[in-house]
Amino acid sequence: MQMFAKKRIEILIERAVLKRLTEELERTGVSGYSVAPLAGGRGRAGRWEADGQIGDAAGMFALWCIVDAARLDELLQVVFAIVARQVGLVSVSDVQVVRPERF
Amino acid sequence: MQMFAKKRIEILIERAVLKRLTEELERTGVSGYSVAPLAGGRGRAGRWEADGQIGDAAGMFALWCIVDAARLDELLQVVFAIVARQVGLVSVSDVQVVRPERF
Amino acid sequence: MQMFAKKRIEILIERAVLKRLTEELERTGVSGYSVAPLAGGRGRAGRWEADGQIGDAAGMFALWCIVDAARLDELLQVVFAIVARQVGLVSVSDVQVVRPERF
Amino acid sequence: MLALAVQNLVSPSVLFFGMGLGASLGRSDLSVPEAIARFLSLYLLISIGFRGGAEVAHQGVTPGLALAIVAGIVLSAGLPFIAYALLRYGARLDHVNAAAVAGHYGSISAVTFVAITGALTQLALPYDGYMIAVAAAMETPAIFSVLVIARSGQGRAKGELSGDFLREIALNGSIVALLGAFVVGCITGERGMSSLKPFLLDAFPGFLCVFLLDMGLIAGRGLRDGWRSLSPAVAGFAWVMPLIGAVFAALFARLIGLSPGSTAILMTLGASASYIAVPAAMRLALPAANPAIALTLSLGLTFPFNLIVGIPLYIAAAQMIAR
Amino acid sequence: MLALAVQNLVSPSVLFFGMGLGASLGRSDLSVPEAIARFLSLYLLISIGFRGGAEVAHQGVTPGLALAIVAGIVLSAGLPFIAYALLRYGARLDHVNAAAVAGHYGSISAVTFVAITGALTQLALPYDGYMIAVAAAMETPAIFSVLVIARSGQGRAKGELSGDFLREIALNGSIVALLGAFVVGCITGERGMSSLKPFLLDAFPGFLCVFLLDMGLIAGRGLRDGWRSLSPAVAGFAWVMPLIGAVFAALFARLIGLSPGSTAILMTLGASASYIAVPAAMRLALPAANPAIALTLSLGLTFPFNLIVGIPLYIAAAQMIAR
Amino acid sequence: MLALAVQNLVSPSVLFFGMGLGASLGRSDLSVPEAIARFLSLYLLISIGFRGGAEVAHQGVTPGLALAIVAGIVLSAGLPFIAYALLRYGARLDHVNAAAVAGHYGSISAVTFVAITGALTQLALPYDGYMIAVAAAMETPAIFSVLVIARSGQGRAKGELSGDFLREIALNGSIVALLGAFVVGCITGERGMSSLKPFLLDAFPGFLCVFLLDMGLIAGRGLRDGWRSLSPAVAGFAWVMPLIGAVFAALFARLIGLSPGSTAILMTLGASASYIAVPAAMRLALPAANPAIALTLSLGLTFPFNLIVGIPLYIAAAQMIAR
Ligand SMILES: Nc1ncnc2c1ncn2[C@@H]1O[C@H](COP(=O)(O)O)[C@@H](O)[C@H]1O
Ligand SMILES: Nc1ncnc2c1ncn2[C@@H]1O[C@H](COP(=O)(O)O)[C@@H](O)[C@H]1O
Ligand SMILES: Nc1ncnc2c1ncn2[C@@H]1O[C@H](COP(=O)(O)O)[C@@H](O)[C@H]1O
Ligand code: NA
Ligand code: NA
Ligand code: NA
Repeated sequence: MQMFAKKRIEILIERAVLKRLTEELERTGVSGYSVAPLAGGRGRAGRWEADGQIGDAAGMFALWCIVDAARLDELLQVVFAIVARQVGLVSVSDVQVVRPERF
Repeated sequence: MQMFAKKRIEILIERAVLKRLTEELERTGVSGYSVAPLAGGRGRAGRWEADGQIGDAAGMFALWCIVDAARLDELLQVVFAIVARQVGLVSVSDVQVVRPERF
Repeated sequence: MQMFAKKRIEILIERAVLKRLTEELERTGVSGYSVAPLAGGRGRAGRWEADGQIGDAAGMFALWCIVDAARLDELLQVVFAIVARQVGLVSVSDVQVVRPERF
Repeated sequence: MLALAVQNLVSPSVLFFGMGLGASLGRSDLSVPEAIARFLSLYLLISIGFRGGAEVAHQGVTPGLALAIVAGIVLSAGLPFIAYALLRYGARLDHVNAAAVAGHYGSISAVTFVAITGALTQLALPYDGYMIAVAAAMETPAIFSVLVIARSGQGRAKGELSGDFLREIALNGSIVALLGAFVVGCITGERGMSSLKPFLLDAFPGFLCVFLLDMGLIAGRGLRDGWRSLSPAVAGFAWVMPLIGAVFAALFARLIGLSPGSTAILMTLGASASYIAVPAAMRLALPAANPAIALTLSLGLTFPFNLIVGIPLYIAAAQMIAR
Repeated sequence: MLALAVQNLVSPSVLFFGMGLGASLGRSDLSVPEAIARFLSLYLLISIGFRGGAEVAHQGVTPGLALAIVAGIVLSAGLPFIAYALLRYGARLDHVNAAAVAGHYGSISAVTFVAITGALTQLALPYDGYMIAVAAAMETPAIFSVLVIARSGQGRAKGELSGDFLREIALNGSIVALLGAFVVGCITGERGMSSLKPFLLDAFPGFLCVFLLDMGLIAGRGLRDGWRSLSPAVAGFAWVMPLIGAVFAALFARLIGLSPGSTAILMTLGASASYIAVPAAMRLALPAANPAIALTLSLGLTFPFNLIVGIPLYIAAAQMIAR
Repeated sequence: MLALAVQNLVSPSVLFFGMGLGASLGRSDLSVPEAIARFLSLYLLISIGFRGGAEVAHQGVTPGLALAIVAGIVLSAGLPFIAYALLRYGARLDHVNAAAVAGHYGSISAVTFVAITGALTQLALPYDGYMIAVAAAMETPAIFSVLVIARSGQGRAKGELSGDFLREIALNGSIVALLGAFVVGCITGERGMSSLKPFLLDAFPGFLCVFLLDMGLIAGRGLRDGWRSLSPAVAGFAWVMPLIGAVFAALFARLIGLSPGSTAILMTLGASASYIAVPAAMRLALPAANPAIALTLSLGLTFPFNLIVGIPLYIAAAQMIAR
């Protein structure tokens, strides 16, 4: 099958901020995104675990978004406007898809 | 360590169809696959969240499979035969592994 | 935005061994890692599902760690010392990040 | 009848449904974790099934059982054709979505079943314990009718009738839980019930409230995201179809001579729409259908309609119709 | 008073908290799944809210209610300023973290509320059912005070007061659950309570034990990872601030003429610190603050302090102060 | 004895186990969410532990306690050697897998413990409350015996005895939950029990049914995927080993003079195999072992064997053996 190159942005983000991020992404008109729960991790803010958390703020998610390379910069700007001040991490990688018109 | 290039197929798929996909993958003789739960997302079919879902159909998963490049096309065919009509997404990326004979 | 190339190590690992792995990673001084739960999969040891598992050993996780290429080999050594004998899988891919000094 | 409607309206479970609805329409981030929602639905099915079985063990298998099950199956298999016609030619919904929605309305809603039995108990109107078996029997026939409807379409959608698919439908987790618990209840009867009473019976109203809170949250999400895509005619279907289903059920109930209480239950089953077992089957059989449409109709419009307007109406009618 | 302290200390729920604390300080891998922890906190809020509502339905809305709510709001809005001053100038905590921690101490802890009402019931000291409404009213005002404090800082952190943010705070899931259940309890009263009693009332001490086991586990994790970063002065704050909060609350209670029981509750609310609703607001308003500091202080130090030392003290004081 | 066997067979919990077994052998997609399964196992351990502790608080520490614990430890440490010999030389299982399975059979099954105490209560046969402490003491010694066995192997597997590993085993979450709840039960006694009774005692049979449904599902999955890889000899081991364990336990019980009820319990503990705490230790100590083998044997074959054949047998034997 013929494959077409796209970019995959992955954002690790706190539960409290997830809704803002998805609303902002929708406003830019991304074709879609996916969110998966994290079970724990470690970063500059120390170590954390999802198990047992009782607060509304607890927990982090990995959100990823497959987009056309042409839109990458615009989206990164949007993402950083929200994520920069928060606990989190943004990374980009290359992927290939079959139906390029979807992204 | 010496690393060897392989392909990573990632398939976002509905709960209702997951079993069919894994059975089909096993039939092709893939060496393995992994499945992770999604918490939500957005696509052409709109936005969804895993939380609170009460139906047997609710929920999506990310399934990925590390395979040899030589088998990529065959597997994509198998995958698309199942996934094409469903809500979902297929993408491919490059990875490196240490023990190439496993895949 | 200017992006910088890094490596992403992904390790699929059993619940029973996760703590050892994270402690070992912390000892090497990695800047961070993230852990996500798996819902199921298949490998040489057969098929498994997270649902319904009652034992303390049940379940697998995907742990990933974004690191500088210069540290890749050292970390793979540490990882393999723990994971080699266990059920699991290690793979490496390329990613790009915005703030290279964090890794 | 109005008194019952009002009383239903201010029962804790309906109020929790309303609270969920309000919270999600108001965009609150209140939510029930996925694992809990799945557990609650398992718990409800087990509790309903077990109680039905224990009831049958107590009452014995009366001759009406087989007749009632046949009536239920025919009803569940027949209603999708009416629903499809209404949606397709009345509400101008496209072929695939009309077929998928029709499947939901042939099948039944377990929580609506709970609501009607609760109302009957409050009114001291007796009903047959085997009606839970009738409810279970009505879960799936609608799915097969949908396959027939889908095939008759202009080739735009094709259903599938492979052995695998039939097995997947018959062994659907929800149906196995309901029927399995029914069988366990039949076997262990009073004795089993006495040990499980605190969990399955006494705690039931509490678990039900949390479940209905969750249903309200989901319904609100569906209405919020989906109301634009629902034409008034399609929305209207969600309030008309229950009445049609109830009328047909009443005819069948009269025919086989059900008691007033059981008649009211059969009418409610006919009037209610599925949101647990059928959606999964529709994703397999009609992947091109938009699942949000059926969910929003059945959960967001038909379910509260039945709770508030329908059930009092069905009970009043059943008392007039049945001997 | 000592007798009550000892009795509190050996109550199952406190012992389960201790067990969790010990397990996680000893690095056991004991844990409560995330979905269960989230459910338990939803359950507690619903149970507390519903019981408060049913109590108000029973007692009627007494004139004191409005006054008590105003007192609670002023208290919740005022305490963060005192807490900030103590932390910033007494304990030399940096501006952002001092502001974030201060927000937690203006707000209240639902589980501490449960503990004080339990102790009062045991002592047969009556209190007003509407105090749960006061507790709910004290959840959020502190958040707005923090925004004021944050703005006044040397420009290093800026809070935000957008409409979105206000909506997010007001519609926070925990607050909606607590208030929603309160309203349902008000409407359904005795009748609702009788059907929900096994789940919401009888099972409550059991669920509470599991919740406190979990709180112990989290507190232990926080203390283990965080004690190095807590200066003695900051740690001391966690034991001094409750007393200050309680004193102010006692003044307000005296002013509006609360009964001894309700006075003890208001003092406990003033003395307790939030760990459910406020942390989420702080992540949005003050992302640069380290969430572990506030959590460790409120859960690891203040919560056990209130349970063991505080509550007996507040009750004794309330009996002396109130008419 | 037969009557008890039949009665056991038609108890709700055994029937739910059978329902789960049937559902997963029939490839139904019925499942219990992971978080719920983990919670149920935590709940069972806390409930069992707490009740044991409350019982000890009630009965006082009788002199037999220490002796019974020593007997349990010796039994748990000794049985793996017998099990290993049977598996390795009788059933020709490879070294590593034989060692790992042997570890499971030295340890005990909490749910089987519940079943025997339930049967004794039904028969009005008294037993000592401290037997839960004996059960807890038997959880881990087997793990150390496995390490000894593994080292003695032909160098193909090496166990490890680092301090970290010992700590991980001793602070295993399940053991901490069981022992912690036991201690809380001891301290709070009757008073604690009365407040926790609805949750920990009354609701227990219900939670147990869901847990056993889940165990049936898992056992069925194991049997479905694993029966090919189990030789008849290895499968036979799962029915022979319980009898051997029970015989040794009977000898010890006679030696230390346990009552008939407590003798039956010790025999059941000896006969049962672990599937909660030991598997995790085996993944660390013997990663090369295939975890599916031990799980399928202990959950799919030994557990139902003990429930249906074993327990009635052990009770009958205990009544003959003990004074
Ligand atoms: N190098 C890394 N690789 C993978 N995940 C990371 C890394 N650094 C941080 N994270 C994740 O991002 C979260 C927040 O990081 P931080 O903002 O540095 O505290 C952590 O809890 C981890 O889940
Ligand atoms: N561009 C995208 N990037 C990441 N995930 C996507 C994207 N588009 C769709 N998805 C995911 O795939 C699911 C189904 O997409 P769709 O079939 O377009 O409705 C969505 O709910 C998302 O979880
Ligand atoms: N080729 C593969 N692609 C993705 N995941 C795999 C693959 N092989 C194994 N896995 C995952 O790694 C786990 C352990 O594999 P194994 O050690 O081969 O049993 C499996 O249960 C899968 O979750
Ligand atoms: Na229907
Ligand atoms: Na306070
Ligand atoms: Na044993």
